[in-house]
Amino acid sequence: MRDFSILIGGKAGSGIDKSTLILGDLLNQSGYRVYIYRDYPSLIRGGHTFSIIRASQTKIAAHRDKIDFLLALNKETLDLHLTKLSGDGKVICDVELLKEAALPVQTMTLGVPIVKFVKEENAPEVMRNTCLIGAFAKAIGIKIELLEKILKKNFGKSIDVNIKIAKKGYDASVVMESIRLPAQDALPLISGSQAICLGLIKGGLQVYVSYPMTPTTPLLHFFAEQANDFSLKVIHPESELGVILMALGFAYAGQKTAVGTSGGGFCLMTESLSLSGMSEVPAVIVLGQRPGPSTGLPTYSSQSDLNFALYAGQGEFVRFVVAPGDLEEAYYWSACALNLAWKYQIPSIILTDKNLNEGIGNFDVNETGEIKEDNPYLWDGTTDYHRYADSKTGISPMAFVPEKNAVIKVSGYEHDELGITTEDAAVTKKMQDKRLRKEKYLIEELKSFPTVKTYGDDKQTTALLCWGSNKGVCVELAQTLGLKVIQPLVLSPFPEHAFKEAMRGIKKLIAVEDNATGQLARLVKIYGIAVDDTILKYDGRPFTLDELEEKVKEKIS
Amino acid sequence: MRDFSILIGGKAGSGIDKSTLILGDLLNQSGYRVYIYRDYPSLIRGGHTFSIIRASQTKIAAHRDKIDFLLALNKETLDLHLTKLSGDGKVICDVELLKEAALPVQTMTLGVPIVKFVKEENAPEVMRNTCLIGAFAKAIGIKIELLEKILKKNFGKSIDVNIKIAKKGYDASVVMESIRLPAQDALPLISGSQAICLGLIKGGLQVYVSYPMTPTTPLLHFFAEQANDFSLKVIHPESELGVILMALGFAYAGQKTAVGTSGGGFCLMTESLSLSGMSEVPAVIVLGQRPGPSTGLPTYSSQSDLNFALYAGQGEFVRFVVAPGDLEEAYYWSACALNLAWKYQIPSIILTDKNLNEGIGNFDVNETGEIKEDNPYLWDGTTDYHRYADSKTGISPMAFVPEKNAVIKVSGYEHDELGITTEDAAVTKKMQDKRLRKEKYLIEELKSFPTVKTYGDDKQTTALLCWGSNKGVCVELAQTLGLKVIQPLVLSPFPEHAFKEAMRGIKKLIAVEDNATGQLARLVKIYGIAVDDTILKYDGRPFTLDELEEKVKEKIS
Amino acid sequence: MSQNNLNTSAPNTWCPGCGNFAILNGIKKVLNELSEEVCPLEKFVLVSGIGCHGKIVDYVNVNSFYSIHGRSVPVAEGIKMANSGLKVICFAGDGDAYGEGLEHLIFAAKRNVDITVIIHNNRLYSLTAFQYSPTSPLGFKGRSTPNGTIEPPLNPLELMLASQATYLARGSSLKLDLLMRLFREAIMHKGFALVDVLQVCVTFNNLYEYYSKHVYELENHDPGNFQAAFNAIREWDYNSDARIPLGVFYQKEAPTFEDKMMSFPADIESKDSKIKEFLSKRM
Amino acid sequence: MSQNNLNTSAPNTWCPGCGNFAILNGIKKVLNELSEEVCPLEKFVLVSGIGCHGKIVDYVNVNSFYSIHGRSVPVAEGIKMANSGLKVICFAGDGDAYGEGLEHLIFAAKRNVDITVIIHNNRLYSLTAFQYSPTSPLGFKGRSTPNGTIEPPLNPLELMLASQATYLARGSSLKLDLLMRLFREAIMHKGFALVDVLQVCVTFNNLYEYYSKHVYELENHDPGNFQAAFNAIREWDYNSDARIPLGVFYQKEAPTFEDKMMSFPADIESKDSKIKEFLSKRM
Ligand SMILES: Cc1ncc(C[n+]2csc(CCOP(=O)(O)OP(=O)(O)O)c2C)c(N)n1
Ligand SMILES: Cc1ncc(C[n+]2csc(CCOP(=O)(O)OP(=O)(O)O)c2C)c(N)n1
Ligand code: SF4
Ligand code: SF4
Ligand SMILES: [Mg+2]
Ligand SMILES: [Mg+2]
Repeated sequence: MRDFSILIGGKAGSGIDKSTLILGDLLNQSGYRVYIYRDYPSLIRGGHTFSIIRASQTKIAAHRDKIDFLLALNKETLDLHLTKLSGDGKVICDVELLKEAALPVQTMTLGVPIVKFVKEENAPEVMRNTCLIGAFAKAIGIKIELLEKILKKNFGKSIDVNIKIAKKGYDASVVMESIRLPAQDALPLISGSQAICLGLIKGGLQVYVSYPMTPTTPLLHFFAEQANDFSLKVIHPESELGVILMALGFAYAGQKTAVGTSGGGFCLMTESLSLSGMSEVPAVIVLGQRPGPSTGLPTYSSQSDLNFALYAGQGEFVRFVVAPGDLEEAYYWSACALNLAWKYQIPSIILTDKNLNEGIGNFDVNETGEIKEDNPYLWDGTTDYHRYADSKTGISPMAFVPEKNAVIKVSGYEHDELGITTEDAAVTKKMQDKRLRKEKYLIEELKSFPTVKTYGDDKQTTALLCWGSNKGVCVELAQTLGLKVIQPLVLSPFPEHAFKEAMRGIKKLIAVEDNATGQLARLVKIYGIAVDDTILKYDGRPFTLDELEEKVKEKIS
Repeated sequence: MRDFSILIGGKAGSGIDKSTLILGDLLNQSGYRVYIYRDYPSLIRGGHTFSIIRASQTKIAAHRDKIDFLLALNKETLDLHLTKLSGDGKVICDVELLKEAALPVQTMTLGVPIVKFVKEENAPEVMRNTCLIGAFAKAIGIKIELLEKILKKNFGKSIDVNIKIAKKGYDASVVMESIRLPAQDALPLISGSQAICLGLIKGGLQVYVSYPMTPTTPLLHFFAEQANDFSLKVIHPESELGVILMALGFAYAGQKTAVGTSGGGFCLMTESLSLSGMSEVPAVIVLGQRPGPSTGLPTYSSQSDLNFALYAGQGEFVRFVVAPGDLEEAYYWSACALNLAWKYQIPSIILTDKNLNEGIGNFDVNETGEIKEDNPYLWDGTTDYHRYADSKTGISPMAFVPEKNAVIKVSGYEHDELGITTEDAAVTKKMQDKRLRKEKYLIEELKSFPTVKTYGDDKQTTALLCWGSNKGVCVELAQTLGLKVIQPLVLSPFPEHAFKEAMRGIKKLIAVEDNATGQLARLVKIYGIAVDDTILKYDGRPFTLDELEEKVKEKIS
Repeated sequence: MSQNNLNTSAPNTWCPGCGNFAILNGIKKVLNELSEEVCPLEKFVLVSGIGCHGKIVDYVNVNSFYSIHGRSVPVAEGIKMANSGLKVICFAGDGDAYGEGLEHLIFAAKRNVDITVIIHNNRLYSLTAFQYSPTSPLGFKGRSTPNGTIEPPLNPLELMLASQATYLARGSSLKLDLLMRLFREAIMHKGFALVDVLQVCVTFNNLYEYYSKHVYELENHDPGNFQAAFNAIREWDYNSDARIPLGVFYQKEAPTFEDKMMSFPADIESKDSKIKEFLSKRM
Repeated sequence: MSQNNLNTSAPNTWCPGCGNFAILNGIKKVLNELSEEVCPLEKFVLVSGIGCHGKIVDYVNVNSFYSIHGRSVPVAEGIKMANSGLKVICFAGDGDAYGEGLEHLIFAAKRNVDITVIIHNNRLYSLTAFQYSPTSPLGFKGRSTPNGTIEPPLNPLELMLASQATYLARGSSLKLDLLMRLFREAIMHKGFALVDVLQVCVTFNNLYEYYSKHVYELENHDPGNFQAAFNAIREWDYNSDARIPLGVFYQKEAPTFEDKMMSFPADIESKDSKIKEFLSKRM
C-alpha cells in the first residue's frame, strides 16, 4: 500500500487523541508521510470523537473519504463509519464488539479480546487503546521493536503495563496486509498550532497573551508549557479586551507580543486593533476561524472571517493579513507577520482555522524559506525624539521606555508628530497620509515574498483558487486532474501584481472555500478578476480529496 | 440676496449653539430654507467653536466657502474666519473688538457696543449673543416683531432681559443689506439625529438603549427627553457590550429596540451583532461615523466605517445596511430599517455620520415617502412551535414570551429548528442555508424601495457617485455643473440591479467620499462597476460647495 | 407534582458524575413546583453563557436564550425590563460571569434588577479543557498556568455584597435539597439574586471529597444583618482551607429597577400626531 | 526642586476652575520631586482613558499612552509586566474605570500589579456633555436620565477592597497638599494602588461647596486594619449626605504579580537550536 487511511474512533475522553499521535508516529517512523485529521465535538467526555490518519509516500495535507483500517473502540464508531470502509478495508476491534455489531459478511474483520486483556492486567479502560494499537501494528506487519520504541517515547510511568497490553494485542493479531516501508527519513510530526508557535518564536516573540478559545487554545497551552525553554512571558487575563490591551502595553514597552483568539474574542479586540492602527503600536493576532455566526460550531472549521479580518476596526489603517496553507507556511509567515508588524508598526493578523491548527503532519523546517529578521526602525538619538515623525515611507523611528533623552507619547486620538492630540484639519490629513503611506512600501517589500503561490504548469488553463487550509487538498487533487492551483497567502495588502501574474493564461477559475458566500472570490473581484465558479463547503468539515474531486469534475466537465 | 451664509463664532460654552438655532429660526420664519453646519472641538469650554447658517430660496444641505455675514463673539473668530468673507461680506461684532482687530480698511463692518450693553443690564456674558443677534436682524432688515417672537419661543424665564438686550443691539445697528423675503411657508428645522429618532418612532420603536458616544449622543438625549411623549423605555447601561445584549433581551421579549453608537462602541457590539445573525433576534444599530482610527477626531465627521459595517462580526449572516443622505431619507429609512430587521429577523445598521446627525435643516415630512408598517411574521398557533422552522423564504414565524403553547428557544450556537444545539454536518448546512436564504427575498422586496437614487437627467454621461451626507453637496453642485448623481442608499444587500440601471449611459463615474481609501468605490467594483476617479476628503470637515466644485472641475476638464 | 419531565430532544453531553446534573435536576424540580404553585411555566426564561454550564438550557424544555460567553446577565436584564411579569434565570460559569462578564454582574446587582443568577462555579474553565478561573486557588495548575497561578482568587460573594446584591447564597452540587431551597428562594426573591453553586467538575477538578469535608450549613445566621453577612462571606476566601459555609448569606428588600422604571402607556395610535406635534414646535 | 515645568505644546482645554487642574498640578509636582529623589523621569509612564480626565497626558511632558475609553488599566498592566522597573500611573475617569472598564480594575487589584490608578471622579460623564456615571447619586438628572437615575451609585472603594487592592485612598481636588501626599504614597506603594479623587466638575456638577462642607481628613485611622478600612470606606456611600472621609483607607504589603512572574533569561541566541531540539522530539 502506497497510500492508506486509518480511522480510530471512540468516546470523547477515552484516549483517542493520544492513540492518534501514536499511530501517526508509528507510520512516520516507518518512513511514511502522515496527515492527521481530528474530529471532536464541543464537550469533554462521552460524545463521539475520531481521527483519520492518512499515510502516503509523499507529503500530504488532506484526507480521503475511504478508510482502509477502521479501529473502533466502541459500537458507535462502527455504526457511524462502516460505510466509509474501502473495498478491501479492514475492521479491528474487540472481539465481543464484533459479535454485537453483526457486520456484513464480506467485511474483513479482526477481533481481539481487548476488554478481556485490559481487565486481566487490572489496567484502566483507557489502555484499550494500547491493545488496539498493538493489534493494528501486527496487522500491517510492523515489527514489535518499533512499536515498543514508540510506546516508550509516548508513555511515562505507566509504560510497563502499556507494553504488556500492547504485546497481548500484537500477539492476538494477524498480519492482514503487510505494508511496504518507504525508504525515507522520518520528519517531525507537528500540528499547525505548533508550527505557528515555532514561527512566532523564530520571529522573536517575547510575550504571548491569550484568553482560551478554540481553535487557538492549543497555542496558549503550548506557549505556557514551553515558556521556560523559549524565555517567554505567557499571560491569560480576564477577557479578550484585557488580552489585546495588555499586549499593546507590552509592545509599547518594546516587547514583541502576540495574541491568539477566534471570532467572538476577535470581536472584542477590534476596538484595540483600531487603536494599534492609530497609535502605531504593533500587534500580532492569531485569528483561528471556526463556523459562525456567533458561537456556531466551536470545534469545527471554517473560512468565514476573511472579510472581517480585512475590515475590522473603525477607520482606515494599514494591516497585514496572511493565511498560511500548511505547516511550513504557518511557520514562515508567522515569523514574517511578527517582523512586518514591527517594521511597519501595524497590526498583523495570522488568519488560520481549526483544520490548519489541529491538523497534524510532517514538518520540514528546511523547506520553509528563509526568514529575514528585520529590526524595527529605531531612533538613533541624534535628533529630538518625535514619536510620529513624518517620513518618506511613513515609518517613524521607534524608541522604548525608559529612554533618557526621549519622551515617548503614543495616542489613539489623532495627534501631531509628538503624539499630542490635534483637531486641526491639515495636521489630521498629514498624519493620516503618513500612516497610510506605509502600505505602499509594504506592498513594495512584499514583492520579494511568496505572496501568491501557484502549483501546476503554465500550460494549464483551468485553476483552482484556494486559500488557507484548503491548500493541501487542492494541490493534491490538481496534480491528479492536471489543473493549476492559485493560492494567495497575503490577503492584505492584496498582492495584486503577483496575483495577476499567477492568473496568466487561466481561462477558468474555480474558487474552493470553506464558507457560504465565497469571500475570496468576492475579494479578487475588486481587482478585476472574475471567478467563474465556486465550490463552497460550510458544514465545518474539511473537503476530502474524493469529495472535492467529484465537485471539481462537475465544474470542469 | 437669494443665497447667503452667516458664520457665528466664539468660545465653546459661550452660547453659540443656541444663537445658531435662533439665527436659523429667524431665517426659516422669514421664508428661507436653511442649512446649518456646526463645528466644535472635543471639549466643554474655551476652545473655538462656530456655526455656519446658510439661507437659500430652495432646500439645501451643504454650506459654502464664502461668508456673507461674520458674527464674531471674540477676536479668535475674526482671526480664523476673516479670509472667508466674500467680496461684499460684512462683519458684525462688538465695537471694541473691531478696534482691537484692525481689519483691512475695505472690510464692511458694523460695531455695536455689545459688551457695554450687557454690562448695563447686569446680564450674564452669554447674553452678548442676543445682542449680536439683534444687531444682525436689523442689518438684514428683519422686523423687530419677528425677532421678538422668535426670542420668546427660545427663551424661558430670562426672556425679558434677553429682549431688552436684543433691542439695544437692534437699535444700535443699521440696515446693511435688506434681504428679500421669499414667499414660502416655514418648514420644521430639525437635525439629522432628530430625523432618525422620529423615523425610528414612526417605525414602531419601543426601547432605546445606548451608551453615549459622539455623534449619536444626541439620539440618547432626544429619546430620554421624549420618552414620556412617545412611550419609550430608554436605558443607558454600563457599556456598549451591555447595550447591545440588553437590546437583544428586549427584542427576544418582543419589544422593538434600537441602539446607537460610533466606531469604538460598535467594535464592542460586533460579537452580539453576530449573535443577532445566528439567533435571528432582530437588532437595529445607529452607527454614527467620525474620523478614526480609534478615538480619532471625536467631534468631526467621516465615512470610513462602511466596510466595517458591511463585514463586522464573525461568520456569515444577512444584514441590512442603509446610509441616508438627508433628513427625509434619515426619517424614512430609519423606519424601514426597523421594520426590515423585524420582518427578516436580522440586524439592521443605519449608517450615518456627524455631518448628517448634527446638520440642521428644513424637514418636510410629506416628502419622505410612504412607510409601510409590516408586522413581523408571527406564529399562528396552529402547529407545534419551532422557533427556527425551515421555510421557503428562510423566515421562521416568531413568537414571544410568555406564550402558553410554545417554548421559545433562541441560540448563538448552531442549532436545529427547535433551537437545540447541533454539531451535525447536514443540519448545520441546512440551517445556514435557511438563514442566508432570507437575503434573496430581502433583495426582491427592496426592489420596490428607492435603494439607489439618481439626480440629473439621462442624457448626462458623467456622474458623481456619493453616499450618506455627501448627497446635499453633490446634488446641488451637479445641478450647477450639469452632472448626474448616483446615490446608493442601501449598501447591504447591495442593490446591484438598481445600481446598474442608474449607471446606464454613464461614461465617467467620479466617487466623492469622506474617507481616504474610497470605500464605496471599492464596493461597487465587486459588482463590476469601475470608478474612474475619486475625490476624497478625510480631515473631518464636510466638503463645501465651492471646494467640491473646484475638485470636480479638475476631474472633468 | 407535575409529571412534566421538562426533557428536550438534546442528548446530555456532560461527563458522567458532573456536578451540573445536580443543578439540572434541582432546577427542573423547582420549575415544576413553581409552575404549579406560583407562576406558569411559560413565564420562565432561562438564559445562559458559554461553557459546560451553558448546555443546561438545551436540557430544559422551557423558554431560553443561549447567549454568548460572559454576557448572559445583560440579556436577562433586557428580558426582565421588557416584561417584569417574567421570571428570568441566568445560568453562568465562573469563567463566564466572574471573569469575562464580571462587570455586567456588578451592574445588575447595583440596579437590583429582579433576575436570578445561578453560578456553576467549578472553579475552572472546563469546556475549553482546563484553565484556571477567577475562583481557582492560588497556585492552581491549569493548562494556561502549568507552573501554578500567581494570583489569588476573587471572593465573588464579597464583590457582590459590595455591589449591593439583595440576595446572596452559596450551594453545592453535593447537597441537592439545599440547592433546591436556594433556587426556589432566589427565584422568588424580588430583586437581584445570586446563588454561587460549588459545582464539582469530576474530570478536571474533582473536589468532591474536599467539599464533603469542608462544607457546612449556616445556622443561626441572620441574612438581614449586613455585617454578619459580610463575616460569613469572608469565612472562606476560595483559597484557604477554611470551613465553607453554605446557605443564604444576605437578603434585603429593596425596590427593583423595573419597579422604578417609568412606564408610559403605550399609546401607539397617537404616534403620528405626536410626531406632527413635535415638528410643529420646530417650525 | 527641579525647574522642569513638564509642559508640552498642547493648549489646555479644560474649563476654567475645573478640578482636573489640581490633579495636573499635583502630579507634576510629585513627578518632579520623585524624579529628583527616587526614580528618573524617563521611567515614568502615564496612561489614560478617554474623557476630560484623559487629556492630562497631553499636558505632562512624560512618556504616555493615551488609550481608549475604559481600557487604560490593562495597558498599564502590560507596560509594568514588560518592565517592572517602570513606574506606571493610570489616569481614569469614573465613567471610564468604574463603568466601561470596571472589570479591568478589579482584576488588576486582584493580581496586585504594581501600578497606580488615579480616578478623576467627577461623578458624571463630562466630555460627552453630562450623563450620570456609576458614582452619581440616586436621582441624578443627567441628559440620559432627565427624570433622575433610578439606580444607586457604586461605592468604588468598597468594591476595590473586596478586589484585594493593597492601597486605597480618597483625595479631593479641593485639597492639593493631601492630594500630593496621596499621589506620592500611591506611586511609592509596591502593589496596586488606587486614589479616588473627588474632582469637581465646575460646569456640570459643581460640588465645590458641598464637598467643602462634607469632607474631613481621616485621623487616628489604622490603614493596616482591614475592618477599620471597611468601616471608614462605608462611612460615605457616594449617595447619602454623610461626612466624607479623605486620606488613606487601606494599605497592605503583599507580593506583586510581576515579582511572582517567572522570568526566564532571554536567551535569544539559542532560539534556533531550541526550535530544532523541540522538533527532534517530534520525529
Ligand atoms: C468571547 C469568547 N471567548 C472565549 C470563548 C471560549 N470559551 C468557551 S467556554 C469558556 C470558558 C468556560 O469556563 P466557565 O465559564 O467557567 O464554564 P465551564 O465550562 O467551567 O462551565 C471559554 C473561554 C468564547 N466562547 N467566547
Ligand atoms: C467605547 C467608547 N464608548 C463611548 C465613548 C465616548 N466617551 C468619551 S468620554 C466618555 C465618558 C467620559 O466620562 P468619564 O470617564 O467619567 O470622564 P470625564 O469626562 O468625566 O473625565 C464617553 C462615554 C468612547 N470614547 N468610547
Ligand atoms: S468537564 Fe467538568 S464541568 Fe464539564 S461536563 Fe465534565 S465534569 Fe462537568
Ligand atoms: S466639563 Fe467638567 S470635568 Fe470637563 S473640563 Fe469642564 S469642568 Fe472639568
Ligand atoms: Mg467553570
Ligand atoms: Mg467623569
